[in-house]
Amino acid sequence: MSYVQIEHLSKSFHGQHVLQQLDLAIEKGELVTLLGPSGCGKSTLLRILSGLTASDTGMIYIDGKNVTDVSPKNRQIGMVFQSYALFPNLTVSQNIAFGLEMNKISKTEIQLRVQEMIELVGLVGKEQAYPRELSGGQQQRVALARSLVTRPKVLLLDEPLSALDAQIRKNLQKQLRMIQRELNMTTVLVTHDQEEAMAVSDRIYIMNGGRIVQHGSPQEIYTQPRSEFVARFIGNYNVLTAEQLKRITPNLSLPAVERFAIRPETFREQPLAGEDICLTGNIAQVTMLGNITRYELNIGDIPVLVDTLHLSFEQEQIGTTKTLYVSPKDVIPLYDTIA
Amino acid sequence: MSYVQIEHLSKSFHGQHVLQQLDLAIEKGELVTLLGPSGCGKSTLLRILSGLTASDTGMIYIDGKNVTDVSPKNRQIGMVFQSYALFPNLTVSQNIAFGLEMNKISKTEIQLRVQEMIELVGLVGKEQAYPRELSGGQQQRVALARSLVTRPKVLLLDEPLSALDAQIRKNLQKQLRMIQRELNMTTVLVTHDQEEAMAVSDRIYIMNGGRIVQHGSPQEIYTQPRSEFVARFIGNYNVLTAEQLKRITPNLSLPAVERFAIRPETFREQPLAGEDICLTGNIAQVTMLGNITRYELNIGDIPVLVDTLHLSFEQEQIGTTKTLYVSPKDVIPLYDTIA
Amino acid sequence: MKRISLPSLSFALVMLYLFLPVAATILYSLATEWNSTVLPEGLTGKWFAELYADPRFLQAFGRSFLLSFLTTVVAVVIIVPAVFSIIVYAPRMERLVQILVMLTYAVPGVIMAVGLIRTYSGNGIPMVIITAGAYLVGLLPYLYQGTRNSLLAMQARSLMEAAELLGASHWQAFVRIIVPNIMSGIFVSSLLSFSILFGEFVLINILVGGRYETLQMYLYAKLSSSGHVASAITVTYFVLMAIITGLVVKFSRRSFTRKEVP
Amino acid sequence: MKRISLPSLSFALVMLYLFLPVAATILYSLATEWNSTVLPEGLTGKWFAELYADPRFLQAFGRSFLLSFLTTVVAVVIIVPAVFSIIVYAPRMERLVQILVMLTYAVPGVIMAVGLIRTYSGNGIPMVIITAGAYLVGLLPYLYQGTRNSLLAMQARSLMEAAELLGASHWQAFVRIIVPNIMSGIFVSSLLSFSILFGEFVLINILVGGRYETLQMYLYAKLSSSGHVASAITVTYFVLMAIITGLVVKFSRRSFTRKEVP
Repeated sequence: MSYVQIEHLSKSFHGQHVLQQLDLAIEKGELVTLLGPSGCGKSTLLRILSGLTASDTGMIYIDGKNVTDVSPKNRQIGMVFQSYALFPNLTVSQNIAFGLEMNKISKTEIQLRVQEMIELVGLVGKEQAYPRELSGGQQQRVALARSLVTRPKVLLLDEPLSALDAQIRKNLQKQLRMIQRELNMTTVLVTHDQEEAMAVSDRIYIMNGGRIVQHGSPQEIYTQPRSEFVARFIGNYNVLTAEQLKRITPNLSLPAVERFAIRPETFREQPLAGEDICLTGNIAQVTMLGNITRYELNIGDIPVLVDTLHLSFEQEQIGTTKTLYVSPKDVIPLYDTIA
Repeated sequence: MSYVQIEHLSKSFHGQHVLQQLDLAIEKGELVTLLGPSGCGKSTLLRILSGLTASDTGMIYIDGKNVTDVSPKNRQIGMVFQSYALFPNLTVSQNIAFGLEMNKISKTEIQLRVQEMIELVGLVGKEQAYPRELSGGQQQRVALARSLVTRPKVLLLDEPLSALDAQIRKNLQKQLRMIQRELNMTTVLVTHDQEEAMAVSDRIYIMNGGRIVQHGSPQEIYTQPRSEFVARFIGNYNVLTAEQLKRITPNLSLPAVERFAIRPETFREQPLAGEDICLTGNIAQVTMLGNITRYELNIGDIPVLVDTLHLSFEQEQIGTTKTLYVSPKDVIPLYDTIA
Repeated sequence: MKRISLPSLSFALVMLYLFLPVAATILYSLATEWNSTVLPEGLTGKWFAELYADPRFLQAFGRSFLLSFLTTVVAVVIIVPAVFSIIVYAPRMERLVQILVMLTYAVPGVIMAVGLIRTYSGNGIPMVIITAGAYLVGLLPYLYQGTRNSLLAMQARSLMEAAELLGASHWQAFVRIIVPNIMSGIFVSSLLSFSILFGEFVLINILVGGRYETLQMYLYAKLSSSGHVASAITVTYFVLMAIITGLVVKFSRRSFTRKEVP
Repeated sequence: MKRISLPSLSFALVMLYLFLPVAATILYSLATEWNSTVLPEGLTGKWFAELYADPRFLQAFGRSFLLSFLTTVVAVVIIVPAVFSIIVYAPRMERLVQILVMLTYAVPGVIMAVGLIRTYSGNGIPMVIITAGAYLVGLLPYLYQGTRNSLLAMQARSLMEAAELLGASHWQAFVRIIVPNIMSGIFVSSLLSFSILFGEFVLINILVGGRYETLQMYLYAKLSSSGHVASAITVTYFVLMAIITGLVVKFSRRSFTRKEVP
């Protein structure tokens, strides 16, 4: 049995199915992300895991113990809320110490552990500040410290970075991952940001409409999407019908599915191996996206996105004809038609 | 004189300088972006341009006319607010028609132009819907149509996409740019998202602390940042001190500045030309970011980020030694030490 | 969940505390005789018949209605645009207005009456008008709250700016955009104001007294002469208030502001 | 900007309308004689001296203070936890509570008195207690609003959940987190409640009358005998209310909730 195990979990609100027969397994020390568009049920799943919301059916096991009916205060779960939910009347130290006081830890040990945490999250010098005096990023780190100091079995993060600016968000992603690894903390992160999910996760569960539609390592999910939904949600995949693909590469033997996906970054100017598919098209649009230059190519009448690194050369001009190669193993058949 | 010209504009709130001696010029049909972190004054500049806020000093010319003291209703400016500010008591059609009615256009022409706009922004079938019945993306398109239908001289967009999910945001960016080009509409966009700015702009003005710190095409700004602030804000530039750079490439002759920036995507595995700088380091971390795989290399004790396209090969392992080449012209001297 | 029991219980107790007197009053207004028994000895409609046949009652009712209705209309016409101007164009004055609102809460009728008699009596203005003026100030808190909340919920400031940029004058924007959106909120506040004025007793009694007998004064007079008729008046009053409350509940649900997604 | 003139003007008029009577009352309380002249003929402190020497005044003041203070304390202790439970654990009941609040606004003192006399008189409970009970219900709207706004502003629900996940019981979370944060809001509502009760006249007069003479009743009695003394009472009252309003303004500024960035 895994460290955290969820079996056949269902939940309805006012007759609407929010979660449907979910199964989920998380190993000790893993950072698992629940990724999906808003309204897919990911936050509800997190709240059920914390005990703040009750499920309709299903079982939850943590560390081998059935906690399905255990109250939130006895589940040994740490949680960082989207709004941080810091206590406005307490200082940074007092916020972090709160959980330890509730668990009747001795004064001296509280002091020790709070100081340790403040150092870990880099808030030295802010001990006596009130939450309203901190920036968003600092508040987020207080929330993290407060939920970690009680040494919970599982840490839950509900879109913890969504309220922050892009620059700060990327910094905190890194810090978060570092701290999680250092403490070997079993962690569940909820987000709708696929870049964030790929940057920090050991494994990702992709959710849509209250179901898990695919799970695996970021690498697996990104390179082997099973459905059009995942292909479009996780990246900028070109999704082609079998008929379209047949038209541009008549000789390729394809599995009998309706749609195929090709990542825009797998196209290359030189063939790597003999069996590479050769495509020729006109450049219809060029967009510079920072480190990536994105070309929109018309191959026949089929528009295809191609990503290349943004190097120092001149960009190719609209209208130019371009020949590209793609390996047959980068043409991904999409098996699931639903979701 | 440019189509829109702003000269020596200053503004203080409660004794705090929000804008300091700004100069700005926008040509007819251009899409110019004001890009900067929150609090840099970009939204205030937009409000002054619209006439909703008065400036302390400075002049504004639109189409050769001094409009500094012209009231908002007579400036012929269209604006899309961050919150959309749709009229909740009016339907989509009525919202779009409002500006035309105020300008006493004939009933038949109003009908014609409203229908045209509804088709342009792709809201056919939603004419009789109320704003509350629309999704965020649809509301955004109504706001756009409403501000375009009066054929303003300048269109102002105040973070128009910031409330939307990533997927919808990218779609609407494209649509927005298409419509702007089709109508040849002089447009000023305010955003804090550098990717958005690069994807849609003809030119970008980067603001920080109430000043313009750099302006130019996305390509120019991205490849030739003048300061550390811009280098870090616009991309994931490696910023090295002259001393650090000297240590890893002792033979390179450098201009006499303190800091240099190197884009992570300009490193390559093969040298392109004889003068390319050769660097060798150990891989300290590998992160998959979708279409990009990011390596953190330690060259000596200096950490350097390297971006490569995410191809189908195995990722290189942490600890592996790697040799990379970078062209001397991709080592950008940072002249402005301030900002 | 077990937790709900505490509020449910206190809620039920409050309801009981409030509605026991209502039930007793209704019974008493229909009772022939009710002295030493738990329930009345018989039921009759004669108290109501007697009441509705009394021209003094009808006149008092009419006066109360007229005074409350006209004052409410005048208050809405004056206060709503003023609150709008403050919220949209001078939000920093809100603090001052809130203190003012607080003050009007803190000055009760009897105290107000002393000042008003001192200042305005004997200078030719009828005291009913003076009273209506005092009522106007008394309505300030209620109309201020209602108007303010409606305006903030609809983000009136952005809407005004948007309308202006589209070429509308302040007046056009106010009439075409603001008014339709705050209509239902204002209507609710007006009904509330009307019902508060309809029930006012102290000020009108001290300032005007028998010269302008309102429903409340009539009731006060009847209290000592016939408990049954007084109860019948009270029941009539309850029915009127039930209708108004029903209207309030109905209209406070109808609103153009965006529904929040749970 | 020119636009400000409209609200400024209406604000100034409202202030004048409110403060002219106050000024007149103050002058009258200090005037020796003031009949046909614009300003009084002379100033004197004798009306205040006379008032403060009257044991009936001091007793009436004490009774008003005691009744208002005790009722407010009891109301806070009962209503605040109930509102907290509803907002945090049963938000769907809010609708019902709002209708209840609306009803208590709509039921004026005289009407309430009729029902209360019918139901509770002659069963042994002193009418002062019955009156206090009615006051308690009357305070519901004010305390409900204050408590509700404080709780929503601090996102009480998330804070309770966060505290629970950190191992706190409901009671610990309420006492350690919720109470300190709503303290200043509750204090403001309590002062408001106190001042409203302190000024109440109708209910206590009808239900209890001369057996428990409050400040308002004393003032009412004095109105007919000596205008100068009545004015002196009113001025005393204003001073008390000014102090309370000052406290309210001071405490409504002190708040732990996050400052909004403009």
